[in-house]
This record gives sequence, structure tokens and C-alpha cells, in this order.
Amino acid sequence: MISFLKNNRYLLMAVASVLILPVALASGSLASEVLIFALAALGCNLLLGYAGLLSFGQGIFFGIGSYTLGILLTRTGLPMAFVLVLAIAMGAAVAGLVGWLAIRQKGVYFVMLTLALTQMFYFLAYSTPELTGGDNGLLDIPMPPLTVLGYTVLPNKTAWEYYSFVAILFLLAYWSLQRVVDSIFGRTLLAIRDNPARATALGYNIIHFKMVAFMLSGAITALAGALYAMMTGIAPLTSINYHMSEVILLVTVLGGTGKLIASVLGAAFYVIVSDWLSHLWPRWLLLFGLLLMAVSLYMQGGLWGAFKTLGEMWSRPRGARSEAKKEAS
Amino acid sequence: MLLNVEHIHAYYGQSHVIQDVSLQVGEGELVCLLGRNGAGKSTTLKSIMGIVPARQGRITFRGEDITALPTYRISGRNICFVPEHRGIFRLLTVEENLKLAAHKGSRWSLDDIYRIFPRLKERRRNGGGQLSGGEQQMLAIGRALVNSPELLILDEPVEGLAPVIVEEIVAQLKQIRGSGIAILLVEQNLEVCTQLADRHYILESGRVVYHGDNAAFMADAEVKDKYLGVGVAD
Amino acid sequence: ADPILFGVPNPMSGPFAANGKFAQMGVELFVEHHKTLIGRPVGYKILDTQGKPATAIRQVQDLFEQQKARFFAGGILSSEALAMGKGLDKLGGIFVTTAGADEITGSDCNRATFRWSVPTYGAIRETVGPLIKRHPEAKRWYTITPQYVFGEGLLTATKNILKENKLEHVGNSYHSLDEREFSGYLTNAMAAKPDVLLLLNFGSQSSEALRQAVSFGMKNNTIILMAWASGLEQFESLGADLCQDVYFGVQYWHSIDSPLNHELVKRTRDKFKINPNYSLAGAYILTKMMADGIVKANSTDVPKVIAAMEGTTYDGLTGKETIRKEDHQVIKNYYLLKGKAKASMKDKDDYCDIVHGGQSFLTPEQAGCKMPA
Amino acid sequence: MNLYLLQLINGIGIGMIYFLLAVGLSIVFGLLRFVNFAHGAFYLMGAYACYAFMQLGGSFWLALLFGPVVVGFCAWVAERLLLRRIYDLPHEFHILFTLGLAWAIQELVILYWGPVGVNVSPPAELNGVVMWGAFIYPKYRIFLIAFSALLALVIWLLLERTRLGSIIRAGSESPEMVTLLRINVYKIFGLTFALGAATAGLAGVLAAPLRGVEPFMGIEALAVAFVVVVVGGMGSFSGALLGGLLVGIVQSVMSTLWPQGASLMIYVAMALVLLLRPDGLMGRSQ
Amino acid sequence: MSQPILDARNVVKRYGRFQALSGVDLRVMRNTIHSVIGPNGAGKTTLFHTLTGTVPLTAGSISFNGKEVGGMADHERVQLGMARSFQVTSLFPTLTVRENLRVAAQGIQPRKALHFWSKSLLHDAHAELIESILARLELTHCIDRVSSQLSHGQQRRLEVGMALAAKPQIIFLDEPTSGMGIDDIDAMKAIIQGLRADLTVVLIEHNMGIVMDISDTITVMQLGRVLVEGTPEQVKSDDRVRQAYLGNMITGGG
Ligand SMILES: Nc1ncnc2c1ncn2[C@@H]1O[C@H](COP(=O)(O)OP(=O)(O)OP(=O)(O)O)[C@@H](O)[C@H]1O
Ligand SMILES: Nc1ncnc2c1ncn2[C@@H]1O[C@H](COP(=O)(O)OP(=O)(O)OP(=O)(O)O)[C@@H](O)[C@H]1O
Ligand SMILES: [Mg+2]
Ligand SMILES: [Mg+2]
Repeated sequence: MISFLKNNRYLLMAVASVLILPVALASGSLASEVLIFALAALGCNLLLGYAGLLSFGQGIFFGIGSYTLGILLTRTGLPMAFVLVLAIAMGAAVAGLVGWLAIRQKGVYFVMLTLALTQMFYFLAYSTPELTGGDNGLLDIPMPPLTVLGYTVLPNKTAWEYYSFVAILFLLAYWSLQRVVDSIFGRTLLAIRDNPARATALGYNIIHFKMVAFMLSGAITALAGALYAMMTGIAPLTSINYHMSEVILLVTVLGGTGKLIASVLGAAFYVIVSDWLSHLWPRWLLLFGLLLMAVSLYMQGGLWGAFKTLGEMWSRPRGARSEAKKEAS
Repeated sequence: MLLNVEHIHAYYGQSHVIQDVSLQVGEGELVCLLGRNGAGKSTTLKSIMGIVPARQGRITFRGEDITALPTYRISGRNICFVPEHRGIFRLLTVEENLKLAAHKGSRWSLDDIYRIFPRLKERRRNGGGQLSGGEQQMLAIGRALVNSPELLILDEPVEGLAPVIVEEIVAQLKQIRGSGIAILLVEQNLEVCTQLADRHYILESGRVVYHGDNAAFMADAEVKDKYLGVGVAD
Repeated sequence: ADPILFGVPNPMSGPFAANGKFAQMGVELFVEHHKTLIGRPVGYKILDTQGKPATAIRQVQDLFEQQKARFFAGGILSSEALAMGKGLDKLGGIFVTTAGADEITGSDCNRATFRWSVPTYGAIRETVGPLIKRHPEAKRWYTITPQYVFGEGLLTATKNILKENKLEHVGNSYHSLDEREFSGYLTNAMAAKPDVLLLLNFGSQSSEALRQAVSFGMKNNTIILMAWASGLEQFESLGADLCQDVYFGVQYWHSIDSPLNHELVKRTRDKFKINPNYSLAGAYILTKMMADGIVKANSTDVPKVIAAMEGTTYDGLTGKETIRKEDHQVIKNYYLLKGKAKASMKDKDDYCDIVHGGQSFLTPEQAGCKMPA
Repeated sequence: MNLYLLQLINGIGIGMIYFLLAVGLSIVFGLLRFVNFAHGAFYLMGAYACYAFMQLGGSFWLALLFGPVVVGFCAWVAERLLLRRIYDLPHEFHILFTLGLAWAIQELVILYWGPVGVNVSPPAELNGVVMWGAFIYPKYRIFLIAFSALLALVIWLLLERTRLGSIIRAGSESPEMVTLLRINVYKIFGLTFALGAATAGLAGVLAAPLRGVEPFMGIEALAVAFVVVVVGGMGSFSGALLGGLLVGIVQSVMSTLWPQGASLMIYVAMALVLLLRPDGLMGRSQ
Repeated sequence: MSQPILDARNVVKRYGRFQALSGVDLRVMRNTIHSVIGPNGAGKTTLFHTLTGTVPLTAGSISFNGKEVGGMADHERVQLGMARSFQVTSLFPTLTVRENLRVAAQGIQPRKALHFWSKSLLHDAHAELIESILARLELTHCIDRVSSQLSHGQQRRLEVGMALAAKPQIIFLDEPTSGMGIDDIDAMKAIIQGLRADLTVVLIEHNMGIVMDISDTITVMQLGRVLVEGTPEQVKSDDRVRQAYLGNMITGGG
């Protein structure tokens, strides 16, 4: 029993956060948004924390997810569950393409190339209005109930019903990803991140590994995009632009890389705080900017790191700091 | 005493790798620091240079306390350090590497260095990253010399060097010492040590376990066996 | 009685923050003037859409569900406005906007959405039309168009009116959504030797285009018309010298001679020490439209209010304004202004004179609105 | 005169502006290996500094002189107090920090000058246009080309011909080793960062009369600057110049060839360059 | 037995204008220890790089077990049974010693490592192999330490272990004893000698104590060319080699 708890403690934390959100938040759509951005951050975290790929292109996959779902739901009669699967597949496929273009680049070049590709896809989306609705965006995206073999499992009428739908998918995705990073693949990714030259000399074709990671990330991010489109009923340009990539990356680093659960923390923090601040003061970005600076200065473990540090300080005052440092590095 | 290290302790995170080390280097003296792998030799040197600052203890140079100084101040006192991994600037050419270090009032000019290590002269326009292991070591030493040392600190300077070069370097070290410059040397190669050193310190897991002058050390086979394991087949 | 809450979703942060800022003033003015409606206190809540449609929708949904707000006025950006209109139609609220996209009262029209601003057709008719009359000698027209739906609308309208008048459309340069450098397009334009340069983009883009056109000396031998200007705030950012002799098409201008406008200008000056600009005036009139509807219906029941608003004529900022029942488009004037020399400005905001004001609208059928019953 | 030739010349004009925008970024980027997303904000500061100077009745030339100094100084302070601590963290923290800084600066500008843009007109002596036959070009842009050319020369000398240059390169590789050579490398990093920011500020001042001055000009500028740096090769001075010209010309010629795609093509060009030459046109390979 | 396991002919490597290798021939026999020595910058490491595919050939051919591998990528050659250690220590700094070796062992079936769904393979995979290697290298006590926290010497030994973990037919060791304590050197010497039994060793080494004692064949390089090839005795007694390289044998005990 105890060991079960220990081995699955992160999964349990994820479950816990899913259960806490409805209690903590008044708005179902806000809660859903938290989980959706958590999903996106998970995808980014897989790349940054495990494959060592600092991708500025996550917005591409988010947008692709939104548009794929939007187009299919508005133009075809396909069942929603199936459309979701297609959106995910599409995300993986596009990630494959982007990866094929970008993966060979290292370090900062990779950042820049993904950033450029983000802009490219943005202009692409915006110059094909017949598909994407251009700058007006794709409208009238329905939020169909989840039906299995004819009868309705989830009506998705109210925001909270939709939240439960999102929550289930989120937990599924989280569990899978946790499994991936714990797999031999995940550990090998870490090795490749540490020292690609050595990994190659040991017989690994690192391109393959990065590609797989990239496509997994694309798939999960696309899922997030799709869910977001369904929630808001639209697929606007802003879901595929530079800013979306920026936000996903921020959320990830804010939460802390290398631990999946950290991304959930990051997403919750970003979504809730920015929503809250934006009601208080139109210039809320100022506060947020200062916050980001503070985090990068004092909490390289991200929120998760700080969280852990506190936990350790609480449990045993000595040496907690250095622990946190290790966590960060 | 030129350099005086008194009871320093150094850590990597939690791990307490230097535990109360004291050693002295006198004017124009060549002191050798020996010990098995992981004994703490490199770390001791790093502590002296302020790279891994000593948490306790005191380090003085010419009687002035340098324990708390930032590294560039310490090197500013004409203490030149050649680290284990050489620290060649790969983005700079061989010549730029030397020019960067060149310090007025140094006994050695660039030409002197090229005379000592002709290979460097051949590859002077190459990037530091394109040098072979040995060439990098030569460059590292050359760079230290043009930086006008009063105390020269070398961490395994002949590691991975061909015997001819080793000889060359040993000869150079003799000359340097002869010209009145003190040297603190970390070395695994006993032959080299005993050829050069006035005194020896032996480190064992972060502590000084032996200290004696060259004659005594050469005589004392038991110490070598005990701490350096020469000839022991256990 | 529980208060009537107006939701005011606008970009308060992000590149369109300016509009949000003034829109807030507009609503504020209205609300504190009418402290109560049908005997119930009136309040309003500012929502920051951050210029993101998705965020806009979420904010609106939350306010609708948690604070039972039913009446929403705002949405400067077409994409936001379309999204929020649709959203509120689903939820069962009312949304009144000043956004530009024709779809709002065209192909995407719905019962919840009302629009005060004149669509692209009218904007072109009431600016290009009078300009042709004033300058019969100007035969060659060149257009610079943002490559998106809104721009297309303006461009088509322009092409038609030019054809009708047998004028030559000597060229058009499309540019992308967030273009900042127009010298390339201007080089094209100048090569075509036009008599009129017609700018069909809006916001800071049109400002850039104009500024750079002037720097290329196009004022000297070309008439410049900015068909869709934002009015005062834009002129302030351009400065009098740039505006001089340039023609601007606007939805609103503070020197319009109508009772309500005089009242608004006076109150704005008293309270904020400024003249009302488009964003401020727009937000004001949007709120007023809904308030009138509520009073007329004497209820806050959404269907009733919608019914009350449909087809009414009221004294608006531009004189008599009518809410067309079929597509919820307000029938109002669109204005052509001409920039005047700094010397002849009576006060610091007196950038332009109104040279023409008039109405032209497509029929709901032509606009493509099939209002769901 | 042939339209494409016109566009080519105009492209060079734009290119020089982009060069100015990118060169500072490139220096900081390449030599300090530091991703500076706040570069656009420094550009923004420069533009508003110019506006402020003119408001205070100062001349454009004074702004041109002092604007960059002010920006550079602010950057230097920021570096001393904060940035310095995150150099050896991974890139994501550079991004996080500088993005935050950029937001903060932008919002502060809005707080002080408001969200509405303001206008700055070029100095009287540079108003108007020059004409060669069919070719009409604003005086101010010509001044700009000449000025940035001069600036290019100065910066090049500073980087390639001085000891400072090699110190910074060495420092970007291993600060520890540089300090072992009795050089206070961090002082020099600060200097370099300030220098980079100052050039951005200068670009801002120069851009003010050309483009409007508005709080969000920083973001677009940043995107372009990145493209230029990457196309040219990071840390490579000549790269920034070449990249700037390339991007400028592509954009200008495209606005005749395929106007809709002008912006798109910039990024396509960048992707292509990176695929063919991973380190950019002039980039030295790691 | 008679035909070589590795047969490199006329290997040329150019770095820009600089020619590091100008036509090197190397034949390595099965189950022998074949040392490559030579002054610094002779091109030994570069030769290794080309043989293992770390850098592409400029010209020449390399056949391994009669199969031409000159054009293959390095990771492909590993599948055929080639492994190497690096002159400059190259480990996975954030992984523990155990995992460094596990990853190394997994390298011969990299496809397996792509299974992002399988939890198996991970725990106690290759356990006994790892144990034995650590025992050989006397690193057993560090098994759960993060490799970046080992001392230089400890890291050098792990470096060799990484190469061994791939269970290669031929192993390239680039100065395995550089920076090691005297006692460790003897241990390493024994290890290498032990390897001869079940695989082929190509060794770059400056420590004559080792080279002369354990080599079957020695190739002496100079300025990117083969100077002399032969048994230790032949090499020792060759004058060209003497003045080119050995000097008076100051290093090591030789
Ligand atoms: N960066 C580090 N972090 C943590 N521990 C370290 C680090 N570097 C070295 N150590 C530990 O400190 C101890 C001393 O290391 P040091 O490098 O000083 O030994 P050494 O005498 O130089 O060994 P060698 O002769 O192999 O270089 C070793 O046990 C080593 O594991
Ligand atoms: N990437 C490179 N670019 C250019 N030249 C290089 C490069 N790598 C090595 N060289 C040159 O090739 C020659 C051989 O280098 P190599 O490392 O093979 O020598 P080595 O025999 O291993 O010497 P050592 O025993 O010191 O390691 C040297 O002169 C070196 O400067
Ligand atoms: Mg050491
Ligand atoms: Mg070598």
C-alpha cells in the first residue's frame, strides 16, 4: 500500500489537483483552462526537461489541434471522440514535420528555428481563410456530448460537465506521459540530453529519439489545443501565434522542468493569477513581468522547486537549500 | 613563506572533500602534491584560487589574506593556475590565447613560448579547439608563463603527454624554478615529482597524511607503498 | 431590486489597450449619469480580453454564469466581437459592438448581436463617393489593403464604386496582418503614378502607411484618403502636420452637430477634460442602446429587450439612428473629414473639418444576413 | 527606372535599419551566449527617449546623442544588479528573465506615456525627399543608411580589433578561466550588455521619426531582429549586416512580387538559410 | 584468424587546409592488443575518430570483419561491434554510474530503447554485466553516485567501462590511463590484458610501461603517417622511433 502510494505519488498529486480545482475556483471554464494549459505545458516539459529541446514552437501544435478539431466538427459529421483522435494524430504529424526541419539544430539555433517556424505557420493559417477563417478565426465550433455506442456518457452542457470531460483526458494523458518518462526511452532521453556525442558513440541515433519525443509532445499539445477550441467554440489566430508558444514555454519554465507535475503547478499559477490580476489592473503585465524575473533569479527549480524546498525546510531545516539547487540543476 | 595554507576545509555541496589541509610554499621552492585519485589534490588547488572557496581556514600570500578574494584578484597577485582540464579557449586562436594572458613584466615573451614549444608556433593560427590533447597542454603552460607568475600552480601538467614533451616540460619547470619562481605541482608521475620537488605533501581523502623533503621522501619506500601504492600488488 | 450589470469586454492590455481605456470612460459616463434603470441600480464590469478571442469568450461566460450579467457592450476587434456575439447568442445574452467586420451583421449575424458601426460598404460609399465629386480630375486610384476579410470588404466596395464612375484602379498592394514597413508597397504605388492613394488598413498600420507615404513626399502630388480612420486618438498619434490635407473616413467625430453628441462632449470635457473619441463615444452609445431597450421593454428579460431594440429609431450621436430589425445593423452616418493646417486649428483637438456625412447600406439580403428566428 | 531596381535600393534602406536593430542583439547573443528577449524593449526605450527629449525642447541630435546613453546606462544597471546572476543558467531562464524585463519596461512606458502612440517628426534639415529621375527617396532614410554604415564601421573596429573583443569571446566560453588570467570578466560582460542595449536604443531613436512611437513597437522589432541575427549567424558582426540586408531586400522585392507573402517569405528565407547553413551565413560553427 | 578483423587502407583526414592524417594503413588482428603510439598531434585520436566514425573520412577505406564501414555513421558501426573510449572524459554527468553503464549496454539494441511504453528493460537490465564491469574497475562503491561527482581518475575508469558495456568485438581505448594514480594504472593494465581473451583492443597510450608490456603489435605514428609497425621489441630497438618519440623513457616504469 505505502509503496503503491510512493511509486505513484505524482499521479496521485495530479488526481488531487484535478479534485481541488473545482473547490478552489468558481468558474468551470477557468478550471478547464488550467488543465488545458497544463496539458500543453506537459508536452513542452517533455521536450525541455527530458530531451533538452527548448522549443518555441509549441503554439504550432496547439493551433493545429484547435483548427483540426474545428474544421472537422464544423464540416463533417464525425463523432467527437474520433475527431479528438484525429486532432492528436495531426499534432503528431505536424510535429514530425517541424521536427524533421528543426531537430538537427542545437541549442539556441533550435530555439530560433522553432520560433521562425511558429511565425511561418501563423502566416500560413492567416493566409488560408477558407480553412481557418483567417483573422476572424474559425467560429461555431460545437461542444458535442461524449457518446459511446449511442448513449451519452458526458453531456458537456455546462462548464463543469466539460471540466470533468477535460479532467478525464488530462489524467489519462498525464498517466501515459509519466509512464513514458519512466520508461527506458525516458531515461535514454536524459542521457542524450546530457551528452549527445557520447550517446551517438554508444550506438544511439539521437535524431530518432528526439523525433519520437517531439511527436509525443506535438500530440499532447494538439490535444490541449483541440479541447481549448471546443471549450471556447472558436479557433482564432491567437491560438497559433508567437504569443501562444511564448505562454506555453513560460508556463513550463515557471512550473519547473524535469518533473511533470511541476507543469500542472505552473499552469494553475499562470492561468489563475493572470486572470485574477487582469481584473485588478490593466497594467497587470508589469507585475507578471517582475514575477518572471524573480523566478528566474531566485527559483530556478520553478514553483515546483520552491514548493519542494519549503517541504524540506519544514521536514528538516538543514541543507534544504542545496537540495533545491540540485533539483534545479 | 610565500603561500601559506592554514587548516582549510572545502565542500562540494554536502560532500566535505577537503578536511583541514595545511601546506606552505616558500620563495623559489617547488612543492609537489601527491595522492591517489579523488584524494582532493585538484580541489585543494581550486580552493587556493578561490574557485571552490574554503569555508573554513585561512590562505595567505606574501602574508596578505587572500581567502575571501574573488578569483581574478587572486590571479592578480601573480598566482598562475593551470587547471586539470587546461581551459584552452577553443574560440580563440593559439596566438590569441597567449596574447590574452600576456602580462607586462613577464620573463617570457610569446616568442620564448614558441621557442619552447615549436608545435604551437606551427599551429598559432588554429583555433584552440583544434589542438590535440598534448598541444593543448603545452598551450596551457605557455599561457601561464606569459602571465608573469610569482607562484605557478600546475594540476597534472604532463598528463597525456609524449615522453619527449614530458622531458621538455620537466626541463622547463627546472628552469622556471631556477629563475626563482615558486611552483606548486600536482602530479601522479613519481619520476617527475622526485626529479623536481624540494618537498612533498601527500593527500589522502582530503587530509595531509605525509610531508617531507625530497631526500626523505625518496628514501621512505614505505610511505610510497602506503599512500601511493607503487609496486604494491594488492 | 438586484442591479443591472453591464459587461464591458475590451482589450485593456495588449496592443489595443488604448481602445479599452477610452471605452471604459464611455461606459463610466453613461452609468453614473443613469444611476438606475426601470427602478434598478446600474453597474458595469470591465473585462480584459487581452485581445484574444478565446480569453474574451471565457471572461464573458464567467460573468454571465457567475454574476448573471446579460448585457454586454464592447469588442473592438472583429475576431473578438464575432466570437463573443456567437457565445452570447448560445448563452442567451445581448451583445452590442462597434467592431468592423461585415460578417457581424452579415453572414454571421445572430439575434444576440447588434452593431453600431457602419460596415465597409457604407464606409467606402460615403468617403470615396464624395471625394470623387470634390476631385473629378482624380482619375487614377491606388489602394493599399490589409490581406484579411475586413480589408477584402473595403477593397471590393472600392472596386465597384470605381467601376461605376469609370475611374481607373491602377493597382493594389496587399500586406499582411502585422506589417510595419510600407516603403516597399509605397514604392509600388508611386511607380503607378496615382492621383489618389487610398489606405484601406486601420489602426497603427494605417498610421504607419500614412506616415511613410508622407515621408515619401506623396502628399505633394497625390490625394491621400484613409477610409477607415479611428478618429481623434489616431490623429493625436499622427500629429497635425501629417494629418493636414489628408482625407479620413470616420464613424464618429466630436464636432458632429447633434443634441446627444453636444451633451456627450460637454460631459466628457467636464469629467475627463478631453474630447470624446471613437472608442469612448462608441462605448457610450452601445450602453445607451441597451439601456433604451431595457426601458422600452421595461424588463431585463433578454428576448423582450431584443424585441424592444429591433427596429427602433432614437436620437443618437450622429442624429437620428435606426436599429434595422432584419440584421441588427444600426443605420447611421459615416463621415468624411479633411485634415487642416496647424495654424487654422481652433483648439488642440481641432484636427479636421467634416466635409461630408451620409448613409449608405446594403440590404440585409445583400449583406448576407439570414437572421435565425 | 525598373521597379525591381527601386525595390532593391529600398530593400538596402530597410536592411540597414534591420542591421542596426540586430547588431546589438547579435553581440550580446553571440559573445555572451545570452538570449535577450528584452532587446526590443531597449529599442522601445530608445524611441520614447527620443520623444521625451523632443518634448523637453531638445533637438533630435541631442536625442541621438543621449538616448542611447540613457538606455545603455539602464541596461548596465540591470546587468549589474540582476542579469549577472543568471548568465550560467540554461537558456530558458534567460528567456524567462528577459521576457519579464521586456513586459515590465513596456508596461512602465504605457503607465507613463499612455497606450496611445505619439508622433516624432524628423529634424527640419532631414525633412522632405530627394529625387533622381523616377527614384524618389526620403532624405531621412538616406541619412539613416549613411549613419548606420558609419556606425557599422565603428562597432566592427571595436569587436575585431580590440583586446576587449577577444576577452569577451573567451569569457563567453569559460568565465572561470578568464578570471584565472586576472581579468574581471563580469565587468566586461556588463559593458558589452550595455553596449548592445545602447545600439538598440540608438535604433529606437533613429526609428522614431520613421515609424510611429508606440508602446508595442518593441515586439515586432524583436521578431525581425532575431531573424536577422539567425540568418546572419549569431555573434557574427558581418552576419548581422548581411542578414539585415538580405531580409530587407527579400521583404522589399517580395512586396512587388507577392505582397501577401512578404512577411511569410522572411521566415521561409530564414528557415532555408538555417537548413543549408545551420550556423547562419557568417556564423562560426561551434 | 589470419585475415584481420579491422583493415584500414590509405586513411586520409583533412581538417580544412590542415591534413591530420595522410594515408594511414592499419591492420588489426583478432584477439590482439594493438597499440598506436606517437608524439602529441601525430594523429592518433584523429585516426580513432575516423575508424569509429566520429568524424567522416576524407579518403580511404575501412573494412571491419570484411564489411566496408567507411561510409557508415558512428552509431551504425556500434551495432557491428565497435566501441570506443574518449581521450577527454565524456560521460552522462547527471546520471548515476549505474545508469551510465546501463545506457551504454543498451546501445547495441537502440531500437529497444525507443519503446516509450515498456517499463521492463529498465530495472535490473544488464545488472550482472554492470556489476562485473564495476568490479573490474573497482568502482562498485560509487555505483549510485552521480558521475559528475566522481574525481577525474574515477571518471577515467568509468569512461573505459562505458566502452566495455557495449560488449564489443573490438574496442578503441584512447589513453585510458591518463590522469590515473599509479596503483590504478596497474589495475587498468591488468584489465586491458584481460580483454585480449574475448575481444580485440586498439590502444592509444603514452605510458610505455603499459604499451611495451601488453602490446602484441605497436604502430608508431608521426605527423599523420605510420612511422614503424612491429612487436614491442622491434619498436623499442628502432632508432627512428627512439629519437622521434621515446626519449629516455621517463614516463611509466618501462
Ligand atoms: N564537482 C564535484 N562535485 C562533487 N564532488 C566532487 C566534484 N569534483 C570532485 N569531487 C569529489 O571530490 C573528491 C576530490 O576530487 P579531486 O578532483 O580534488 O581529486 P584529485 O585528487 O584531483 O583526483 P585526480 O587525481 O583523479 O584528479 C573526489 O572524491 C571527487 O569525487
Ligand atoms: N577539429 C580539428 N580541426 C583541425 N585540426 C585538428 C582538429 N582536431 C585535431 N586536429 C589536428 O590534428 C593533429 C592530430 O590531432 P590528434 O588529436 O589526433 O593528435 P594525437 O595523436 O591524439 O595527439 P595527443 O597524443 O596529444 O592526443 C593535431 O595537429 C591537431 O592539431
Ligand atoms: Mg585532480
Ligand atoms: Mg589524442
